[in-house]
Amino acid sequence: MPLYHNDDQQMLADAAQQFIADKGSVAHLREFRDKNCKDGFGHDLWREFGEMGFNGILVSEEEGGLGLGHQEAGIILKEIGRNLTPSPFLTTAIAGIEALNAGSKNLREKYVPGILAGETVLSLAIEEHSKHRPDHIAMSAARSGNGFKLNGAKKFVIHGGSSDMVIVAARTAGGVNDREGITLFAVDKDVAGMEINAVRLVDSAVAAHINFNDVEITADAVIGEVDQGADVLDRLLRAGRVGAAAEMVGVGQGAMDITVNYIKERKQFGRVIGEFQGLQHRMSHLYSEMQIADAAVLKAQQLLDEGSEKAELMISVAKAKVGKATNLSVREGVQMHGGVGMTDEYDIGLYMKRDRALSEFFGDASYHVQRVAQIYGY
Amino acid sequence: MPLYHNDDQQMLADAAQQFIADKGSVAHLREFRDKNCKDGFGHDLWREFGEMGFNGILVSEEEGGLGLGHQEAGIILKEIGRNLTPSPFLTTAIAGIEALNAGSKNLREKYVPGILAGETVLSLAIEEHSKHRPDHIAMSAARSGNGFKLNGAKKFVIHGGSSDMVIVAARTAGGVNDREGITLFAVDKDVAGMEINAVRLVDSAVAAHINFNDVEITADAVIGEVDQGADVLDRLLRAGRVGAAAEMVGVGQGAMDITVNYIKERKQFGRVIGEFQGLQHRMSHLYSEMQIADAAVLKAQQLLDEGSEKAELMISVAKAKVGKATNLSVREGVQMHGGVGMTDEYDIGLYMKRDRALSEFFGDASYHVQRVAQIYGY
Amino acid sequence: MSDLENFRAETRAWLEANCPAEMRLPIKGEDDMCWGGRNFKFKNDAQKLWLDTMAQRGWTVPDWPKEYGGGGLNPAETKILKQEMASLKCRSPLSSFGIWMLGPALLHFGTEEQKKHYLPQIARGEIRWCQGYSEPGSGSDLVSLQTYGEDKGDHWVVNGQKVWTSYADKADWIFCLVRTDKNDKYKGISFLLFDMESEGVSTKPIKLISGNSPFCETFFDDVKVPKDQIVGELNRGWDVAKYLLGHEREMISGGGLSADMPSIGAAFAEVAELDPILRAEFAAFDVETLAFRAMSEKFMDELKAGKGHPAQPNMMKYAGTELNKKRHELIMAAGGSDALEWESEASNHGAKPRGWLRTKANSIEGGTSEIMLNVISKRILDLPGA
Amino acid sequence: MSDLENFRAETRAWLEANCPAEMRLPIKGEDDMCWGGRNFKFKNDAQKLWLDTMAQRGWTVPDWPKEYGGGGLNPAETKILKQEMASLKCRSPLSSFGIWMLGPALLHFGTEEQKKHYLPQIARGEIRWCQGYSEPGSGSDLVSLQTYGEDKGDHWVVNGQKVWTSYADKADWIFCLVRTDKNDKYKGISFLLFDMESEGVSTKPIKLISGNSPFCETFFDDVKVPKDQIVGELNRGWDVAKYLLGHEREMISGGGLSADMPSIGAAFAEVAELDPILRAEFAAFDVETLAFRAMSEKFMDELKAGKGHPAQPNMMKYAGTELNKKRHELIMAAGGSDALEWESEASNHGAKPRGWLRTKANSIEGGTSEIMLNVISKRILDLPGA
Repeated sequence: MPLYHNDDQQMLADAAQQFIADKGSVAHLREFRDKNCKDGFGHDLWREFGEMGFNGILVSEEEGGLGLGHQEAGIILKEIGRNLTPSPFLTTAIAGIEALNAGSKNLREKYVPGILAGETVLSLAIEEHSKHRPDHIAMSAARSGNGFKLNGAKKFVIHGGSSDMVIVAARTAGGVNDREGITLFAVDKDVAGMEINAVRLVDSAVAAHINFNDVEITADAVIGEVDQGADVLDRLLRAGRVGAAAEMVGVGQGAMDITVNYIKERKQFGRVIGEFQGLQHRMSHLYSEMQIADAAVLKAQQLLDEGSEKAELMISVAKAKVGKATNLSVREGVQMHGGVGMTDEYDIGLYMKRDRALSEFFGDASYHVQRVAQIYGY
Repeated sequence: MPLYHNDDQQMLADAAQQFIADKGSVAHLREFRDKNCKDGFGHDLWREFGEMGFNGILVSEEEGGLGLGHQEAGIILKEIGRNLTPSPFLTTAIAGIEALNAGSKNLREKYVPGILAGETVLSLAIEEHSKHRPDHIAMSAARSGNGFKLNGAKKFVIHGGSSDMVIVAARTAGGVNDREGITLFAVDKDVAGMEINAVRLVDSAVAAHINFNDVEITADAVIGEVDQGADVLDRLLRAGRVGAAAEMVGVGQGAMDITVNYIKERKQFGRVIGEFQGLQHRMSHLYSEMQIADAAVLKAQQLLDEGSEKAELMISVAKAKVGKATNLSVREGVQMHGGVGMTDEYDIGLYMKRDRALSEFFGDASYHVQRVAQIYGY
Repeated sequence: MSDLENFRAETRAWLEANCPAEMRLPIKGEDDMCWGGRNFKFKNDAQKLWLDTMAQRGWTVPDWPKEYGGGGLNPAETKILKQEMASLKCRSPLSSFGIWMLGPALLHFGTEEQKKHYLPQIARGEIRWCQGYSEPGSGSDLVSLQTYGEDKGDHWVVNGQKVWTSYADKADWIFCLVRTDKNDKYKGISFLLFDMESEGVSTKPIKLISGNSPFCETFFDDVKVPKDQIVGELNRGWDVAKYLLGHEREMISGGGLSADMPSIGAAFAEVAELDPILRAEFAAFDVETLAFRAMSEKFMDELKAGKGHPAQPNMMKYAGTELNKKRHELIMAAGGSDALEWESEASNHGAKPRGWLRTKANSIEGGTSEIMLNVISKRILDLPGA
Repeated sequence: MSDLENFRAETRAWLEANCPAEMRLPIKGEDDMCWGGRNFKFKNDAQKLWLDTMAQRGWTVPDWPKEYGGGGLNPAETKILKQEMASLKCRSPLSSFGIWMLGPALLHFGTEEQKKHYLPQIARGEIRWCQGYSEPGSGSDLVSLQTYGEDKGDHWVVNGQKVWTSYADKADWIFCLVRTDKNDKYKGISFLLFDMESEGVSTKPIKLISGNSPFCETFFDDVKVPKDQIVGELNRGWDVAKYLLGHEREMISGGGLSADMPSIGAAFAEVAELDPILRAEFAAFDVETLAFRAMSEKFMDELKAGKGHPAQPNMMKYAGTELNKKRHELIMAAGGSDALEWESEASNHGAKPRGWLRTKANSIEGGTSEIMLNVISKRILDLPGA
């Protein structure tokens, strides 16, 4: 398969570009931020995502979705990134759906229709540390009657305060670092004993700390097999990582584009500052970095769609590379904007904030560089 | 003490600058290289170093030296670096002398006068690996009669083929990684069982691989105490590391200077290329890096001269920082010279080669960055 | 005991006796500092007492002459006072652009009358100053400023707009660059002082990406400025501004150093243990930090001795601000998702991300990194056309 | 089985049957490759046999038309041939600037006579070519070249000097940019071909920092060049050169990729274990390598499909060459003192340091990194004045 978008993908990209620029622009983010919206995103837009069919990209056609793959998911995410659209798309329609795709038909019947319609929102309770450590799970899920009793704490649960269902990674057996003994659960929002503390993040998204105090859940809530949740979690992580990387490509490209435009207009010393070679060379270098990051993400998506065993490696390459490139893009962006780049009035600062949040989501560049070394065995 | 050269030091610097530019310029290096000199340096110049008094900088006044310190040593080394002078100064008059300063009066009486006169050359057999690992010593020195019998192999012994005495770190007790049990020996060149294979290095210096096959030496040859050589070795290493760093500052500054001059003359597109802001900003950044590296080296020298316990940390900072800055300087130098930078006719390539050799000598930037982390305990 | 040793002992004893306990607690942020001025609300009695006590002794500006409200200390004594204050953790009694910026310019360029009038008020924290340099059209290109002062005999009438005026909404007076001759780009600028309560002055805070608003847009609409409120000669305000900018860059370049910059790797040892790649970045950064601290020490020592290249502050400003930005990138990385929190109690209302975003201005304000690099190219490396 | 599957099977069988065993061993360096030409000394019989066998089938230039000595394969077949050769480790039968550079230009700009005359000789490896572009005064600024061809009716008389002519001392013919009109910087250049044995041609090898001399200075002293040896129109040689440069950059940018770039960390796992800081650099570099390989794949796929920005080869050239330089810096670091050896047997006569130094030219030859960045600024980012 050639490494560029085919005609169908390009059509999707065109549609997504127009739709999201229209409905989910930076102005949309500012609106939700400034009214201090407690959810951090707009439910109306989420329903419109559903109407556009975006939410069914990773859902099979039999179940009412489009039956497409991560390349198509990435097309939507890139536009979300480019416009800084606040949206539960990544947690719900990408990472969440991928976990459910590994779960029972019952679970899918319960949640998927709502997701397709843009009614249901999922969140992911997979982190117990401030840094990404999905293989370190202390939270316990003890057998209790026919079900389980959850105890422990999760953090960095994006949309955790406004989701209808939380996917929770807990331990049904083994020690904190064991792969065996992890189980994933679909926990509904109104269950007793779940204490949710929502906090606003730097990029205006809202995440939650969730404490589970003897939360009782039935065996139906298990996603996949008991004790074998690591496979499901890996599937969720692959989708989430490559998805976050795609969104970051959009953030980096968006930041670069507004910066290029700015330096074409801003005058100093009687010249447009984009004429200065010092800035030109830096922008050209940035362009090169963003192109490479974009290609790495596309390759990772393709390998994942193909079910290649190399996908794991390339996903970490993609998240690491785009982490560095997009960080460069927002730093150069603010610096080249000069004083106005520091003001809330200009958008570039918002790109810097989103970059920071996305870089931590599903593991930062350091984490994935380390992972590449581990996969290579050194 | 203020962190700049005092008047005496400035006078020494002026004298050294003139003398070394005159007698030990890059033309001098080319001469010795092109005639394929087996020693890799000139004995006449070494004697002149002696006459100038340079070789006695770290030797006490009672013993005929100047009784000065590492700041003064660094002044000479910086000029050696700036001119790429091939010289046994660092191994002999700095690192070697520092080891002898921890040894017996007998040993000093045996070797120091020759060093002061520029007759004697020392080399250092402290490496057994291709990367700097002075704390990993496998070479054995077994008790044998009143003396010791050396067995093992050393490498990267600069001037090892032309030195009158080799300082050898060997193990009289303990395992390869033990601090206790290391002993340093002064081994004369003509001793039986020492097999020396000299190899020319990228920078035209000549180093040796030395195999020790039942080399018999007397107890007089021990520098310091038996089994307690680690302290002597540390002293040698501190002097060698900060000395190599000082030499590298000279290499980096020299490379920068010729590059600045070149871009002021070379024309392209009808303009001197030094007018292009793309190059200007890179040169200014390099200037800043070299200034900081220079200050770090000076600080390390001062702390070492003061006997501060912070010297160890700052020496590693200095070697690491100058390693990065000088590497940047030679890389930028070759690139900005363009095609001619690739030719042997221009000097900038010689700076790149010397930088490479010096960066490995006494541990490269990675080694010393790691050491900083270790000293800080993380 | 030498005189200096005596001075140190006495100073320490005096500080111990006179510095209120509250004024020896760490400062929590800019809001927690004493800025002085007509409308300043002291956080507590201790803050006012400490300002008054120190001002009375001339120690808000220890190295200024006594006749202008200073302490009359020589450089060695001034250094000892700073060391003793640091060692006892005494807060600075007064944070003031008057002290940091205008004062040195007045001492150098002011008339005797101006010095006697303004300096003691600055020393006592009675006037809070702001700086009117930048304009919307003139960022790095300061001399392109458009604010115009029309000559009306005994006064000028000033019209125009400034931007990035720090705390203009809280300041009492402004020192301001105003064009007084439209024909010469450099030699047509004058350095004027005037009251922010003058008719025709208005301010509008600028909201920053950190969520704070320390800067304003400031508008002048027919503002009358008496002729005796000029510092330096008519149309030679650029000389004063350059003097001040140099001072500011020294201050900014020195800024990172006086502050303690401990090992970032040691501070985040737990993260370093889990993440060997980040650990390597920490270690590389510790090397950069320690090397830069050596450079700062060298720079300061050379400055005191009148050595060093006069354009060196530009290099220090460049290197120091880029380093500080990198430092905060690493602090954010070390903090992980905790450091993303913007409003929570646990995050002290987003102290880390707000502090991180604040540092992005380091390499813009007081001369951008690009301008610093230009200056190095031109004045130190002597590159053509720089 | 589809046609392509058939083709693959047949090709593989043919290669297995016809590629001599010696020609399936790894190449040790440029000296070990087959460069062809009048004076080429084959390393062994296998090398000659392999060239002849492949040339006979048209597979030294598989995608050229059959009438010009090519294989007449379509892009899909060409790719399969390359894949099968790679998988069987068959060496390229012929390394040739004629194939890489002049051939594509002749196919595009040459007359039918020229194509029929030169291309088959190139395909059979009978003429070794060198390129006469750069001059001492014109590095990045190629069009400032001074070599002049004076019009003498049926021929030109060429005088001047070229530099960086690869293997000019071993080449049979040169393709050369010559000024034929002094009044127009761009439109006064012609693209001429001539025999290096012509009277008045002399060469002088340039000694490089790697110790090797693959390049020459080349001097023209009243060299006669017949008029039918021009490619493209008179005074429009710049069009040919630009076409060729674009091709060269594509080749250079593609160069790193076809070559296998395995994990540098895995290759030096022992060093990585001892030095966690270097390990972090290896890992970061592996990320860069794999990301760039994805970019290369994308670039090639887009090229084949006629997609992608026409200036993209400049970006690839920039990124690819900088990456390769960094790779060799890391190889040197991994090698430690062993990699410093310049002449020893153990070091294969300094293969590592010489290879490392050679890579420093990557970002200079074929357009410097700075020129590449300029082109990106101008043609892709559309920045003013770039």
